[in-house]
Amino acid sequence: MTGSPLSRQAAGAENILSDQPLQLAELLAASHHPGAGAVVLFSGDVRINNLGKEVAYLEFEAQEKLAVKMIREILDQATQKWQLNIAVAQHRLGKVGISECAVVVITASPHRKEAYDANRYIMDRLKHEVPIWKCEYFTDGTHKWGGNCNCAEITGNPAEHIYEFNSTAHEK
Amino acid sequence: MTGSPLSRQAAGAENILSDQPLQLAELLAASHHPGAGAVVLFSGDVRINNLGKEVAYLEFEAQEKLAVKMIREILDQATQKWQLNIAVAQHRLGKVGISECAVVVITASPHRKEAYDANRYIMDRLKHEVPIWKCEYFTDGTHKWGGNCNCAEITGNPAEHIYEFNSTAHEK
Amino acid sequence: MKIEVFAVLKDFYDKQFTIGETLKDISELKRYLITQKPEAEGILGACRFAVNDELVGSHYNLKADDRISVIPPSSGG
Amino acid sequence: MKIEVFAVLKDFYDKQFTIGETLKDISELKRYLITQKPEAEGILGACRFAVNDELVGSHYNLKADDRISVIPPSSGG
Repeated sequence: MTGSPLSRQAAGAENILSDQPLQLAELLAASHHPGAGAVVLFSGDVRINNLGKEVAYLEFEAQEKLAVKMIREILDQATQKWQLNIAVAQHRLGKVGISECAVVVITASPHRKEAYDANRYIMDRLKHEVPIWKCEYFTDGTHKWGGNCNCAEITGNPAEHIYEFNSTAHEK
Repeated sequence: MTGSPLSRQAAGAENILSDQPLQLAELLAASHHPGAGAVVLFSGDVRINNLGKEVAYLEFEAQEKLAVKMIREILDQATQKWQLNIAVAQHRLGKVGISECAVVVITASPHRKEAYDANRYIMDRLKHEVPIWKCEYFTDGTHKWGGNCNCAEITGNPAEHIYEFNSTAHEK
Repeated sequence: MKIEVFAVLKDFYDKQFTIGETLKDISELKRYLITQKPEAEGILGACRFAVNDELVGSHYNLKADDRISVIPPSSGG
Repeated sequence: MKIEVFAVLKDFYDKQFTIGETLKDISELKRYLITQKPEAEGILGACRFAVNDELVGSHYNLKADDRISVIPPSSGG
């Protein structure tokens, strides 16, 4: 969060990983900034259905130290690249129920294009790169470890991803 | 909001135009949906500076009946196009202070790409097409009617806009 | 017919006023408004028009009891 | 060295275990793990490795007291 002289971290954003429900309203309320004309919040919620089956709940696991470090780096890089006023991300760990928020990303910038683009970039890298895993528990009693990132099957390299976000900005 | 069988309007979203502070936390809390894996909220806030001058506050005015009708149409079209679970927009009228929210757009969909794209599309059309105007009051005592949309100077047609959102989807 | 103007147009015209003359269509109304305030010609060229809360084109035929909104370019959000 | 595995790898290995053998680098560790559980070869090919909470490449030289995380593809959010 040290990118721009205008940037800061929202209050309550210290806990990047949390086993408690994420406080979206508080995070959002803390994410307005006099220099920012645009605030974008993304909430990744647990859907009731996936792979044609009804989901009971998800369970998230992380390599916590590495995950926190990588999320901080992604936020810092996005802050620099888009001159953000605010960049916040939080991810749930443990059991998360239907319609609950599993991950939240908030970005704020003077104009709206940057806030949207940066938000998407952060989510995209978070999903592909950060060591957080979900296990889906279905109502039929089965469960399945999520494999959202199967880029390596295509790129042949676990460190090389195919991003949704359409930009060359992912090169580090 | 009649687009998808899954779609509905968030509670508290009835007042598309309001002269009272917008209740972002309540709107967001009402915008989680069991079928939606992604919720995107955009808040257009009043910035403290514009055109190199310090802003004291903004004042918004609308052709209210037409504005409400057009926002409903834009939300319906976005809901259809992206099969949204939820699409909500609210805009302030009257005096709005620094860091206050002037406009909020919330979109929810099964996957994140659609929620981001639809949100941006709604904001983009709202800014260009909907008869809402802002007057900026500066701390130096001057004021200026906003002219964010000057597309007609380029297109030669007040009904033809140049959208930020990169899509052919704007054709009606 | 009743006219209502918005935003920057209020610097040139009353917020609401009535026109007694018979004007055929929106194009003629636009010319009428320019005649009243030649300095508004630029902004009027960028305006849309609504009749009874519906956007209309320049060939819309005006009726005596129409309620017309003169709509400058938007700047919401 | 201490090994910790995550997510789907727990179907193949204990969550945490110790390896007494001397292994030169990450490539050798990967081969060792495949020997232990040949059915994990596919997923191991998609894994990254971290040593003491830092991502490392396959040529990283392992030390006896290293703490290694075996990291399957992410699926957060």
